[in-house]
Amino acid sequence: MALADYKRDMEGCSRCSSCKWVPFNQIKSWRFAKNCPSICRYNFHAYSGSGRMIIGNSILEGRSELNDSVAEIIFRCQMCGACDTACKVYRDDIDLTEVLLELRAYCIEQGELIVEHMAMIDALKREDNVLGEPKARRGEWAQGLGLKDINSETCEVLFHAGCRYSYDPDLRDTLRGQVRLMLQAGVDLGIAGAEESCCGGRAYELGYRGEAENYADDLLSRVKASGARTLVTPCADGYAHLKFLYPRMGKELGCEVLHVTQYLQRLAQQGKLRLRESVPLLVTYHDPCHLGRMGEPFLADWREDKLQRPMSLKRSGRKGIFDEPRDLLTSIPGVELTEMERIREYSWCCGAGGGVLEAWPDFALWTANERLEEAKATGAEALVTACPWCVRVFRDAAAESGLELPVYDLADLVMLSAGITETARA
Amino acid sequence: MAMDKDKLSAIVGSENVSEDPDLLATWRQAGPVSGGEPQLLVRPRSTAEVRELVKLARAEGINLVFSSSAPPRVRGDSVPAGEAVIVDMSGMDELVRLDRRNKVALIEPGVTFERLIPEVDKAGLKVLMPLLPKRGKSVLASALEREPITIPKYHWDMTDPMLCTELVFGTGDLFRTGSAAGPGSLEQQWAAGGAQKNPMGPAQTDFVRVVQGSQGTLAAVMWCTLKLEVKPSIHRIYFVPDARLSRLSDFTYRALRPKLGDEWLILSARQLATVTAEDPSRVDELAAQMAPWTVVYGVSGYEYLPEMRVAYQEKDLAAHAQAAGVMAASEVPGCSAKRMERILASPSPEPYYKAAPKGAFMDIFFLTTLDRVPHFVSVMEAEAGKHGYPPERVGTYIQPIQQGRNVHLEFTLYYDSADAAKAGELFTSASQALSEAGAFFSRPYGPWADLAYARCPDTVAALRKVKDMLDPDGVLNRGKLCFTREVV
Amino acid sequence: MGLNIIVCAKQVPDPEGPPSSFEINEAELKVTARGIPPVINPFDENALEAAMRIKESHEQVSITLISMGKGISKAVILKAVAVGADASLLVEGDSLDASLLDSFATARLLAAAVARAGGYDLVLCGRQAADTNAGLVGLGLAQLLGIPAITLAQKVDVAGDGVVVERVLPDGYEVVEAPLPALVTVSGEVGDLRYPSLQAIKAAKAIPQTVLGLADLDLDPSTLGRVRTVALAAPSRERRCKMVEGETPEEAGRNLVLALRQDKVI
Amino acid sequence: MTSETMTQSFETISDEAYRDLEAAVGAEYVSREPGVLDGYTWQPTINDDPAKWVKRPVAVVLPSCTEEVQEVVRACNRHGLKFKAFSTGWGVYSGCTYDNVVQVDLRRMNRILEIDEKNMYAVIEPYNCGAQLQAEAMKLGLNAHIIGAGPACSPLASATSGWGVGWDGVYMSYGHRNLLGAEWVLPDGEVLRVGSLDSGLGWFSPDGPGPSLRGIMRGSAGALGGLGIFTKCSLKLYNWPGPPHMKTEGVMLDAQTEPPEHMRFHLCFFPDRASLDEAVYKMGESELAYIFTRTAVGAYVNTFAPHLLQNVSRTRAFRDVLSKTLKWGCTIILVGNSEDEIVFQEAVLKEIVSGQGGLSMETMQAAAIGPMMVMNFLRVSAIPMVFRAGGLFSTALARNEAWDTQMDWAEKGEKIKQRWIDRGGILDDLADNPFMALYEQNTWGHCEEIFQYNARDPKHLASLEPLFVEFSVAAMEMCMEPLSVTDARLREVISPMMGHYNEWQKKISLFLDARRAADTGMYCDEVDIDLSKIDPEIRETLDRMVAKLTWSEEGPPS
Repeated sequence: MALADYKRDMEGCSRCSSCKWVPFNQIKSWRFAKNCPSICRYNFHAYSGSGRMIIGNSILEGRSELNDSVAEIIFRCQMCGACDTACKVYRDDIDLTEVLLELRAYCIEQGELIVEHMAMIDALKREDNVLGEPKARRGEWAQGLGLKDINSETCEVLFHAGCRYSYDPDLRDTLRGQVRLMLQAGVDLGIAGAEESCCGGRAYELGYRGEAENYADDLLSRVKASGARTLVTPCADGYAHLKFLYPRMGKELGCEVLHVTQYLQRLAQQGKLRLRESVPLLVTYHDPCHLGRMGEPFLADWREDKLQRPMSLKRSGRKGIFDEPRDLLTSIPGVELTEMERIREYSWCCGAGGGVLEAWPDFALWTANERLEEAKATGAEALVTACPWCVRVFRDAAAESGLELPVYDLADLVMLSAGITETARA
Repeated sequence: MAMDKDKLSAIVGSENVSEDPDLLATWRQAGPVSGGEPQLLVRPRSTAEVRELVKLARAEGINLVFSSSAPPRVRGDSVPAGEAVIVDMSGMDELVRLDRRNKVALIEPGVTFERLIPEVDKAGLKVLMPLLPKRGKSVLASALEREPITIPKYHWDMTDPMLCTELVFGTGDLFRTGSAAGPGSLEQQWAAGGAQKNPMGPAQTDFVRVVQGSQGTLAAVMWCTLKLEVKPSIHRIYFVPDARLSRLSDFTYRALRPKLGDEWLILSARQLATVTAEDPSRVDELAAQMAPWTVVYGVSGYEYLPEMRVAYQEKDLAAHAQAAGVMAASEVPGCSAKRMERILASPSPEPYYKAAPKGAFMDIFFLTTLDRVPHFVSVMEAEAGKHGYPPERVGTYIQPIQQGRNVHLEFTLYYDSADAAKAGELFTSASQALSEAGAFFSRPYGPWADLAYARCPDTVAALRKVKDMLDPDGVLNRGKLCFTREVV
Repeated sequence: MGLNIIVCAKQVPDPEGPPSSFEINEAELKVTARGIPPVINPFDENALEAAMRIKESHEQVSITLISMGKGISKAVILKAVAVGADASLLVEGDSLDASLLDSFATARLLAAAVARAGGYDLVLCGRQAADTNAGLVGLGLAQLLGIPAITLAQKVDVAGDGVVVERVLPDGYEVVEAPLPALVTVSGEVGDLRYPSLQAIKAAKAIPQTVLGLADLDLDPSTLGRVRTVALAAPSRERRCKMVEGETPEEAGRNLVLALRQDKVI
Repeated sequence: MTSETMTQSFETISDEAYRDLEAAVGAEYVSREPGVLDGYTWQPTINDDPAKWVKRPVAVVLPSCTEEVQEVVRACNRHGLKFKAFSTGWGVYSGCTYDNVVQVDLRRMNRILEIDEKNMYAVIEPYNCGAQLQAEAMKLGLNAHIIGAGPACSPLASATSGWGVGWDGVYMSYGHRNLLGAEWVLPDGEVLRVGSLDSGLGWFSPDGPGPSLRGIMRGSAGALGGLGIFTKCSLKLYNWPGPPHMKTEGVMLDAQTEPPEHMRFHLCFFPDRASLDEAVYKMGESELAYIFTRTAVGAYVNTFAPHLLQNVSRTRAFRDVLSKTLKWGCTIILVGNSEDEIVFQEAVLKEIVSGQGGLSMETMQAAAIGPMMVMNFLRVSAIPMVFRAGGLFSTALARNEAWDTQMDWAEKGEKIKQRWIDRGGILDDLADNPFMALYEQNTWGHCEEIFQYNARDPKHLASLEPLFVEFSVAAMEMCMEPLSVTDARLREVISPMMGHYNEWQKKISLFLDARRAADTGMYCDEVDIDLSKIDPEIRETLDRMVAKLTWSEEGPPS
C-alpha cells in the first residue's frame, strides 16, 4: 500500500471534527471532552486526525509539499487511535489510523526523518530494542526465576517481555512478579532471554515498515522454535502489534496471543491464581491504547469500496481488551474501581506512544499529566494500568508535575493479593 | 408650517390634517417629558401615504412623530422634542387577518387591546398582553415598545409577541421583516400556507429588533403579525402572599424553570391594591390589609385533559411553594381569583388604573434579574426616604420575562397635584440612583436616555450609524434616544 | 596547512530492508522503496569512517561531505555530518535521480561539485553503491580530477605528502602508496561508521551546508549520460528444501557434509 | 522534497504582515505552512463545488483572547488583508471566499465562563462545543440547545453567526432567539458588546437600550463571518429534569442509555399527512414535547444501516413498508418534572395520536429503541452518521414557518429528490428524508430536505449545483425564503424578491467595515452563477419567478 491508495479515505473526511472529541454520547464534562492529545496541545487543525488526512490529500493533489515542518506535524502524534475510534462511530469508509501510518511511511520513504526516531531505529538495529540498551543484557531480568530458555527447549507458553519491561529497572519487580504468578500457577513458561528482540511494532508506527517486517520474521522464527501454543506478553504495545499488525502483514504466529492481564485473569478464573490478600485501595484504571481500542484482533482487509464494508470488518475499537483487566482488578479483595470519564474505546492516551516520548518528551509528559488530572478528579487513591510505557510516562509525569498519585501496574496489585513477595513499587 | 399643511393635505387629504390645539395638546407633555410642540397632525390611511409623508419630510426637513394610541400618554416617546408633525396611525386600524390554526393575527397600528381581545377570544385564542394596558393602547405599539407580557412562558424572546412587520424606514423605503419579507405578497404567501409566523430575518438581518424599542426614530410600522395563544378551557388564578420577597423569588425560580403556571407576576401590596381595587379610594385601606408581596399566578388546562393538567400543575406548584416556605391562597383582601382572572385578561378601566388613586403617577422601570430585585427595592426605599416620600406611595411590580431569565421591575410613584414637585424630584434622583445600582433601562424614555446611553458609548456609536443608515435626514422623532445630535 | 578530505556519499534506500520493501513496477520500469528510509550508502559510510580516523590521528584535518541526487534527506545528511564532518555540499535536483544517470555522468557531476568545494588533498568514496553495485564512480571521478586512484581500501592513512592504503586482496591485503592529491575507494573492512549522539545530530544543524542545483555547476546537462532501463524484473527466488536423512545424528551429519561437497559448497 | 511535486500556486502573505500577526498572538500560534493552511481549506460539507477545497487563507492565527483577536483584525486592516473567523469549523461556511484572508481559528478560546443557574444562561467562548455545554448544564439541572449539525458544533457560532435549528427547538427554541448578549470584534478591530453587557450590567439582556443591535448582528441566518468575530456570548439554558449525566454505555450502534425516570420516547405513525399535521398542531397547542421531529424512516435506516437500505430498497415490498406504511410519523421525547406531569403528557399524547387514527409506541421504558436512540436526539450525537451512506450530504431548507408549509416543503423536496435519485444523481434514501422540527411548543416549524451523495462519484458531485438552484427555485415558487439567501450565487436574484434585503446588508457591511476587512462572501457579496448546466425547465421557472416576485417601487407584487 502507498499513500495514494488511501486517497479515498482522506478525501472522505467531511471535516466534522468528531476525531477531536470523545464520542459525543460519552462526553461527561467540559474538562475531559476531548480525545486527541495532539490537537489539544498544538491547536492547528493540521494536528488532528482530520488535519493529517487533509495534509496527505493536499500533498497528493500537488497543493503543498512534505517538508520538515509538515513531517513534524505528522509525527507529533501518539498514534493512540482515539481519532480513528471516534471517527468510526460514524464512518465506515475512513481508516484514520491507517492513513496516519501511511503518512509516516511516506515520510520515511521520502527521507523526511525525525532525527530522534532515526537514532532510535539505529539503536534498534544495533541492539534489537528501542531503548538502545545492550542486547546481551536483555534477559538479565529473569535471573533466578528458573524459566525455560526457548533457544534450547520447547515450552507451552512463550513469554515475550518486550523492550521496556526488559530494561526498565523500575519495572523489573513487576515483570518478575508476573512471571512468578504464572509459574506458581504451574504454567510451562519459556523466554528467549538475550535472544528476545523487539516485536518491531514501534518501528512500524514510526513508518519504518521494512524494519518492522524484519523483526516480525525474527519473532516468528522464535515462536516456531519454541513450540509454544500460547504467547503471553505484558507489553501492551507488543500485544497490539502481534494481534493486529502481524497477521495484517501476513506473519501468522500460529499460536494464541494473550496479554498478561488476560492470561492472569484466565488463571484466576480457573482457580489457578488465588487472590487472597486484601488490597484496600480505591483505584481508577487507565486503558492502554494498544491493549484497548488498538488491541483488536485483525480479521481481514477489505479491498472493495469501504462504504460497503461489513461492520464486522470495521476496526472500531470495540473488540479491544477492556473487561479482562477490570475483572482481574475488581477480583482483588479490597480493590474498588472508580472510572474516569474517558475510558475504554475513548480513553485518553498516556502520551508515550508513536515516538512522541523519544522526540518530544515534553508533549508526552503534558499528555500524561492530562490523564493524571483526570484520574485525580475521580477521587481515586491510585492509577492502575497494564502497559509498561503507560506506567513509565505516568510516573515520570507525576514526578515532574508534583501531582501525587501512585501509579501501579495491574500486576503489582495482583502480586500483593496473591502473596507474591517480590516487592511491588509505585 | 402653512406650506407643509398643503403638501401634507396633498398626501392624506385635507380632512386628515388637523391643527386643532386641543387635539395636539396630548402630545405636548407626558410623564417626565415635556416641551413638545406638535404643529400639525396627519392621519394616513395607507402605507403608500406614509411613504409619501416620509419623502416629504426628507425634502422639507419635517420632524415626523408617529403615534398610534389614544391618550393619556405616559412615557413621552411620542412627545416631540420641539416642533413636529404628528402622524396619527390610529386610523389604520384593520384587523387584517386572524389565523386560528396558526395562532396569529395581522393587525394595523390602530387596533387597540379593547378591540382585539374580544375578536381573538371569539376564535378561541388569547392576546398576550401586558398588565392592564390602556384601553385605547395600540396593540402593535405595545409590542413595538417591548412592553412585558404577563405570561412569561410565552415570552421566548424579547421580540415576543410581535412577529413580522411592514416597515417604512426614515429613508422612505418599504421593507418587510420575518417571513412576511417575501418572496411573494401577503396574499401569495397565505395562498401557499404561510402565516407570517417566523419573526426572524429576512436573511441575515433582523430589522424588527432594530425597530423595536426605537421609539419611532428609525422606522414606522404599518402592520405586524402578533403571536396568539390558545384560550384555556380551565383557568385558575392563585395568590401567594408573603412578607418576604426572597421566599417569593425562590418560589418563582422553582416554578418558572419547568414552565409551570401561565400568568406570573409579583406585586407589592400597594401595587396589588391599585391593580385590584374596584374603588380607587380604597387602595390605601386594601394595601394595608395585604401582605407586603404577592405572587399572582395562573394555571390552565387546554383542549386535552384540562383537569389533569391543572391538577398536576397545582400539585407540583404546591410542592414548590412548600419548599420555598410559602402558601397559595384563592383570594386576597378585596379581590377574588375570579376577579383577578378578569383583570389579567382586560385592558385597564377608565380612568387608567394608575391614575385613579391619586390622580397622577410616574413609573420607573427597567430590566434586571429576579435575584437582584431586593437590592433595587432597597435603593428605591432609601431614595424615597431621602426625599421624604411616603413609602406607601410607591408601588412595585415585578414581571418575569424571557421565561424567567429577566424581570421587568417597575416602581410607580403615586402622587396628587400637591406632591407633584416632590414626585418629580424623587423620579429624577431615584432613576439616577437605580441606574447607578445597575438598572438596565432597556426602554430609555425621556430622561433615562441620558442615563442609559452614558453607560454604553460603543452602543451609542453603533446606533448612530444605524440611524444614519435608516433615517439619514433625521426625520423620525428627532432628538430622541441617543440621536440628540444633528444627524449627518 | 591542514589536510582537506572530501567524502562522497550517495543516498540509497536502506539495503537492509526486507525484499518486500522494493516494489518493482515492471510496466513503468521503476523500483519504489516502500517503508524504508534512505540511508548513506554503507560503503560511503565506511569512507567517512576512514576519513574520521585520519582526522583523529592528524592535526588540522577538515572533512567535507558531498552528496548528489534527487530529494536528499536532510536528516540522513545531518546524521552523517554529525559524526565529525566540517561542512557539507549537496547537489540537488529532480533531474539528478541516480537511477537515470550513468556512472560517468555521476562522476562528472561530482567532479564539478568537488571543484566547487575548494581545495582538497584526498577524496574518499565507497567502493560501490549498495543499490547499483557498479563501483565505477570513484574511478571515473579520479580520472576526471586527474589524480591517482586506489580502490578497495581497508585502511587509509596519510603520511607526508602521500596516502598509504591497505588494499583488500582475496587472501590478504597489499599496501599501496600514492602522492596527494589522490582518490581512494573504501571497502567495508575499514569498519562501520561510528554513531553520533542525538545531541551531536541536533547540533550538526550548525555545520555549514551548501546546497547547489544543477544550474550552479558548470556543466551542460544535455551532455550527461543517461541510463535507459530496458526491462525490469524481480529475480525469481527459488527455495528448495532438501531434508538430509540419517538413522543417527552422526549419520545425518555425514550425509550433510557429503551433500554440501556435492553441491561444491565446501 | 522538491518543489516539483507542487502543481498549484497560491497567494502568500508578506513577511511584514506575518510578523504583525506573530506579534499579535505569539509566533507559536501563527502558521503559513501550506499543509496547515489546507487544514482550513478542505471544506466538503454543504459545499457544491466538486473540488471541495475553498480559498486557501494566507495565514492562520490562534488567538487566546479578545484583545488578541482585535490585534489580528487591526493587523489585517493595516495590511489590506481580510479575516475570517473559524470556531469548530464544520461546513463550507467556515471557509474563506477571498484570496488574502487570514483565518482566525478561535480554538484556544474554549471556555464556559459562567453558568448562571438561577437565571438560566451560560456565557461561553467560541470553541466550546454543544456537547460540553450540555454536559455541564445537565449537572445543574439545565440543558443547552444543540443544533442539528450536532454537538461538535459551537453554540456561539450558530447563535451569533449561523442558523440555530435543532430537534430540541420545540423546547429550546432557536440559536438567535437564545442569545442574551455577545462580545463582538467589529471589522475595524473595535469591540462592541451587545445588550446589557455594554452597560457593564452583565450578560442577561440582549436588546437595547432602545433599538437592538442584535438585529444588525444577524437575522434568521447569521452573517457567517461577514461582520466580524464574536468572542463571547451569553445563551439561554433550559430546564433539564433528567439526571446530571445520561449514563450511556457503548460507542456505536450498540450504545445504550439508562432510561431516566420521567422520560418517554414515542414513535408515532399516522395513516396520512392530514392526520399527522392535525396531530402536530394539537401537540403544539398542548405545549407538549422536549424533543420533536418528523420521523424520516429512510433517513433513519440510511443513517443507522445504510447497507441494509441500499439492499432492501430494491425490494418493492419492503420499500413500500418503509416509504409508504411508515411515511407519516413523528418522534417525540417527553420529559416530565414530576411523575404526575409525565403521566399527563403521555396521556395527552396518546389522546392526540389516537384521535387522529395514529399509533404510538413508547420505546424508552418499554422497548430498546429509546435507550439506543435517545442521546441521538438529546445530544444530536448521531449526526455525523448521516455521512455513512455516501460520505457526504447536503441540505435544502426554506424558511421556518407554519407547520403546514414545512410539510409542503417536505413533499416538494421529496419530488425533486426522487427525480435526481432516478437520474442517479444522488443516493437513494427513499427520497422522503426531511429534517423537521417544531418550535417553541408552538405550531411553527422547520424542514430541510437532506440528500446524501457519494462524495467520490463525479456524477453525484455534478448534481450539487443544479440541485441548489432547483431547490432555490422551488422555495421561490412556494413563497419561502430559500437557503440560498446566504449564498452569493443567487443573492442578486432573490434580494429583489425580499425587499432588497441585500442592499441593506451591503449598507451594514459598509458602515461597520469601511476598509472591507471582513470576508463578506457569505454575507453580502453577489457573484454570477453559470446557469447553462441547469435544466431549461428550471431556468424557465426561475425567469418566471423573477418576473412574478421581484418587488416594484411600490413594494411586493400583489
